[in-house]
Amino acid sequence: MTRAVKEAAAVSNLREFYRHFDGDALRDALRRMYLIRRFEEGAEEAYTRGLIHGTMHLSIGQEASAVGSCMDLRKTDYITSTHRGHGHCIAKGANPALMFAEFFGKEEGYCRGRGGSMHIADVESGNLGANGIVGGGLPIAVGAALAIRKQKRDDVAVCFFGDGASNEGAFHEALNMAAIWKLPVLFICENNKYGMSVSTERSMAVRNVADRASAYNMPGEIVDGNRIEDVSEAVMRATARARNGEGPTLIETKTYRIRGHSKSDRNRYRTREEIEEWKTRDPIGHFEANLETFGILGKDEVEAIRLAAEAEIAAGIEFARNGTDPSPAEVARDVYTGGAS
Amino acid sequence: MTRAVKEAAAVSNLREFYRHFDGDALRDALRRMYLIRRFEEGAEEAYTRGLIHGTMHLSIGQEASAVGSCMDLRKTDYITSTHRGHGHCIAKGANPALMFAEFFGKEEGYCRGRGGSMHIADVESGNLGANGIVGGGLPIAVGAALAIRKQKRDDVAVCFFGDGASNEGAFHEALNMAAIWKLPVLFICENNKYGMSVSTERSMAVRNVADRASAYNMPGEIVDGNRIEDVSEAVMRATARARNGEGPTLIETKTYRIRGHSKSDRNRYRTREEIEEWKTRDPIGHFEANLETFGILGKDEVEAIRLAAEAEIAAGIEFARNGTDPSPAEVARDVYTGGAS
Amino acid sequence: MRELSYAQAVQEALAQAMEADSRVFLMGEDIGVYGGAFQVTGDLVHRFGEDRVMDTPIAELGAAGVAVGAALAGCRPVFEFQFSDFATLAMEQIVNQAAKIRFMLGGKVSVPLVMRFPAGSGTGAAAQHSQSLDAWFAHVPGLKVVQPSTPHDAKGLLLAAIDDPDPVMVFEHKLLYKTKGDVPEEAYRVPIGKAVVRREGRHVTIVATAIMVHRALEAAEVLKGEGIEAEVIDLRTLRPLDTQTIIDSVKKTSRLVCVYEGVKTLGIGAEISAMIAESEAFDYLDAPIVRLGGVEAPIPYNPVLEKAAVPQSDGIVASVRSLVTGRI
Amino acid sequence: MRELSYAQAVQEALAQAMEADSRVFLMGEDIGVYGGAFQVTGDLVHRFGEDRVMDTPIAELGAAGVAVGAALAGCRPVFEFQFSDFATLAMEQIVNQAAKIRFMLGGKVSVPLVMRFPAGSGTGAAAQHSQSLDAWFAHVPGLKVVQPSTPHDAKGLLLAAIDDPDPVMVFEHKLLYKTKGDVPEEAYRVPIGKAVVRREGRHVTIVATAIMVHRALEAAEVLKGEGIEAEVIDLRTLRPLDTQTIIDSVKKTSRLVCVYEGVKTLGIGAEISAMIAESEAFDYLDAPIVRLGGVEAPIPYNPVLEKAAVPQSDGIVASVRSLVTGRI
Ligand SMILES: Cc1ncc(C[n+]2csc(CCOP(=O)(O)OP(=O)(O)O)c2C)c(N)n1
Ligand SMILES: Cc1ncc(C[n+]2csc(CCOP(=O)(O)OP(=O)(O)O)c2C)c(N)n1
Ligand SMILES: [Mg+2]
Ligand SMILES: [Mg+2]
Repeated sequence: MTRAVKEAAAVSNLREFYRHFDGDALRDALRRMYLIRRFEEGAEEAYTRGLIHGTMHLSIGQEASAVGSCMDLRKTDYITSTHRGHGHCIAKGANPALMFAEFFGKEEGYCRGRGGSMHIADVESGNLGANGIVGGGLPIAVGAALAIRKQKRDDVAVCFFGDGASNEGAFHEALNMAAIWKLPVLFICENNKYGMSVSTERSMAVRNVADRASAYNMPGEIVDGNRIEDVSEAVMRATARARNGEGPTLIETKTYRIRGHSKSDRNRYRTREEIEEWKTRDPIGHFEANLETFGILGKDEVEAIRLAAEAEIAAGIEFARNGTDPSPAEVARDVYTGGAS
Repeated sequence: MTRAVKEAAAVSNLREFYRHFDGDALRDALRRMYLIRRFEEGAEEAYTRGLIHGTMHLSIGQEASAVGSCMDLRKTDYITSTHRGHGHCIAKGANPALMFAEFFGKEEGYCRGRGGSMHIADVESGNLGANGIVGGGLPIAVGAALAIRKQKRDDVAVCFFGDGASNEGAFHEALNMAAIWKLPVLFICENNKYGMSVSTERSMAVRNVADRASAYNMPGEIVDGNRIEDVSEAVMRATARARNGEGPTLIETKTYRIRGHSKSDRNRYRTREEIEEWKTRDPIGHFEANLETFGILGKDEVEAIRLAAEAEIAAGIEFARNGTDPSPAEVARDVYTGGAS
Repeated sequence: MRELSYAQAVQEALAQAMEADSRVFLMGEDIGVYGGAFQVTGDLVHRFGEDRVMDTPIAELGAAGVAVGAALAGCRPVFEFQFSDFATLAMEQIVNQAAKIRFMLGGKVSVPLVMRFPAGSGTGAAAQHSQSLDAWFAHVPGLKVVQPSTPHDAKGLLLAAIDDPDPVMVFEHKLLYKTKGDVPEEAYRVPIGKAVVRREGRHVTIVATAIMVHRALEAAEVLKGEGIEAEVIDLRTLRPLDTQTIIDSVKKTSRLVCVYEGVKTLGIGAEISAMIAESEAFDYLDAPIVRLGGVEAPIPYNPVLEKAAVPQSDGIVASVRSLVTGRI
Repeated sequence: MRELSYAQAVQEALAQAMEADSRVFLMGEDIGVYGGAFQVTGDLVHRFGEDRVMDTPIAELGAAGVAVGAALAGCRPVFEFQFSDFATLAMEQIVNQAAKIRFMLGGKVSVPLVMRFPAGSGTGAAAQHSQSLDAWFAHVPGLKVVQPSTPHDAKGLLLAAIDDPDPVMVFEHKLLYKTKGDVPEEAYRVPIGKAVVRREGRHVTIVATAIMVHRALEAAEVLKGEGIEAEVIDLRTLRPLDTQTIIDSVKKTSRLVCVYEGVKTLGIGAEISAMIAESEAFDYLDAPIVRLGGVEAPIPYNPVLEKAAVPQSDGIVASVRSLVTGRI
């Protein structure tokens, strides 16, 4: 059997996700998950070594949610991201080298060194930006979806946010407007159980963020956020609805951040056991195992993808370190479009 | 039969409302409804004649909601009110003469002429104030309920707001906090079908504001807001729950404002027929008819109550017109408690 | 020339902008069939349809964010706050997002957003509906802030704001909506960032904004009868400030009075005064710089108090007189 | 005397206030078991329990409103914003409600509310986590605004704020949290509304706030070597302003430099400058009034740019030197 035929045979019995995407797409998804993981490990190390300043929020453990959400998106579809936004950025198509350049504060960075981790963006690939304000991206995504409608495009806007963000008024206002105007927007809540130190049990009176969808007469779907198939299939259903003019969807991906909230976290609000337990549900391990079991990728191919990701990350860091420092004379540059200040 | 016995006999077959309240309480409720109606008619006339400046929002048609909500409250229970707050103020026990004094901008007014209609308050009777900001009172009521809890009182805080206000982020944040902390607060949404000119059909994707209660794991009750019995019984159930430590309730009173939104309204967003239709469901007429049918009040007694209310309103306007004008030299008075500025 | 009211001038600018550019649309509370709380949008919804004159729910933060997102994605939203006071609910989107996105993203995007703020006191609407918060916005890099005082400028500055690739905040004074003035029919622009001398004089410079321009001009007329010739500058743009026009005037007159409705402390006059005190005009100053701003209190409901809370023309006359007298 | 860090001093004030008055409680995001984003509340939750050290959901507007309501109903809430930038979400409750309720209700109630705002740049947290918005609050009658620069004042001003019957906004600079200084153990108060002269001098007055006080003192030390004696005033309270202390100093030195981290335009220095320019001190001025404030841009992420965006001590030295040179 040729590889293509083997793939086809193996795939025919499989669920939608493995039938919808071809081998290249699946390989690319795994590659992106590795890129995210290694990117964040690399960033973490650089931060610890004092090469990157500020703070950063790592999404290690949440890669399936980011990649599964973006796999089937077009370049012209928008995403809005969060303070925990590295994964979304890579998943939507950004170049890790240019992200590192940003983290190192270089002119080559996506934001010319002005934004850093919390404002990482790649407008070219449709990422309108991470956001330092919890919930800040919610209405912005609705606005992008409104623009799509006005421009008569059939693109969608995908809005990432956390469980904690769903307690902000912006969540309520954004979902309500998206619903009454039936806009093509997906609200993807990455519920990692905590908003910083506060568990969802303490911050909301319902069990699931998706339970809130009914207040907007909007479908609310809950998926295992550590299984890329589950995430991706839910997102595909929701994008189809959205492109079809049927309005917004709220999807809740149940996941977990393995690292602390940010670099200052002492993990006082959760147990070591909980963290260890979630490590056993690693989204990359899960996906890899499936790809191998279903005969879609061999061990050697997986290994090659991993190594390539590692090499790309190492090269990206090298690229970033050699980047150009902005000049202090340009501190007030790009405040206004015309250049006035 | 003595009157008391007659009352008792008539009442025994009646619903809870008529059994819970004695004749005095029912008479007082009717009196308050008349006071509200006449107060607003008087204020409207004074405004039209140029005696009162600014703007005002009349609640004519919504009297049952205000009075029914406050009938069973204690003086130490709090209410927070809205821009359409005259009814709540009178229902909670304020003196219309001092309200008029406020509208006429006099020192004798509840706010010494500094607040006017939109900030009418009577802290003595537990009214923490109307609010010019739609949704502004929602979190404040939750805070008052938190204080009640901290002070180990079994009082409640009753928060009035409109259908339009339920689209504000403050609504979401306030209900969520009340729910997670199980605070003794009642959220009473007076759904009069419009937020200014925008109908609930256009401003929310669910049919009822009460449908949103499930997002907070909170009971959501819908009542006919023009029937004082319905309102009052729902409120009594909710206060009982709240005093008992069982947490907040969302009550939606379906009602209608007969007058325009404010004095600048040209009623372009609704039909004359709709207004006429709602006039036939007058809450005062309904209550009066019931009181008479059930033999609780005679026609003559009703008449006496109405006349007394009219006399009280006329005297109140007279009192107000003769009030003291604040001195311009005191324009910055009461900005700070100590008097510093 | 044709006369229009200030509100009509704003409406004409909106209509012309929407006609000329399909990316332009309006958002706000009750701007559709109601015509806006101050009847500024009037019947535009009937002319342009509900998609371009969009009533929003009462949700200022979210709606402002929708405008930001639409601007980022290629539209040109013009957002009406029903009262400028409600901007307090949307500062997050205005200040953290609209004003900063371009900078934070290294200049890769623009946010062509216009927000209109009916502001000021005098309508008896009390403390939560009468604020003048323009100084807050003028403190924020990334925003531009204009404040037209005439129908002519209301139209021209708004059209310039809609053209502008960056977020422009337009403060409209509620008491001016019904004032009338000459307004050309064509779609002209008044440049953002340029003050204008409304009246020439040589004894004192009065820099005023919005309705205070008219009170300053009234005062100047009275002062003229006393032999005091006041130069009146209409600031028009609060950010970026037209420093040169003010400096030139002060160098000529040697005295400066700033008149504005916002609270005196840290109102726009504080900036004008400080700018002059550190400029080349400092050496020309013959007298202290006087500021007449709102009193240090919320706006009261009572109409007499309400008037006492902000500068009136007799107060301007008295201040200028005592500043100039004996020093001419 | 015993040394504490600024963060410890704040924490001690909170603990002492809670011990002394059962009405006092704390609200904020992650102030409980997490100990606060800047570890200011630390272990207080273990000492006082979750009812008095309340973690709120991420809902700044609502939580601020809860604090207002609790204050109205007899409590004494002390509210922590995780970063001062997030106040943009709560301006409605702070400005329309907390600041105005007493006035709007004719003096019938008070709102004894304290809000704490970790503010300022220097931590690499970029444009949405580094703002200095203190001037906005100082523009609002009904609020009081303090900004301690030392551990001693951090404790004393906070205790005074908690005693105060009106809403007091406390701006704490993030870079100061780890700085140390003498802090008495007992519960003392530093009066709101009083500036303090940190260093006496006769050639120039430098009025500074928060971390700029330290940079100004460093600059003064350098300037001393050049024969320039700078008087350094720590403003401490932004509203109400201690005008007399500044006026007296300027009358002595004849020159004024204001140093603050907020954006230069309409930052607190604008008010200080304008206040002096209209005061009796005007006639004593020998030179323009100089303001050193934040650049007209959001705070950039890159650390070199971030430093360049706000005054540093060498910049203060250079400014003072050029102001004074040849004029002593
Ligand atoms: C408006 C606002 N409030 C608070 C913060 C501080 N903060 C940053 S992330 C975070 C927790 C967010 O929780 P969640 O939305 O669940 O996202 P997660 O961090 O879990 O990915 C908090 C409180 C902020 N950045 N913005
Ligand atoms: C924050 C805010 N936004 C807008 C307004 C203007 N406004 C005043 S009342 C009102 C309608 C409120 O509708 P609803 O809550 O249903 O109350 P109703 O007027 O119907 O009693 C609006 C838009 C306001 N006062 N505050
Ligand atoms: Mg989370
Ligand atoms: Mg309504």
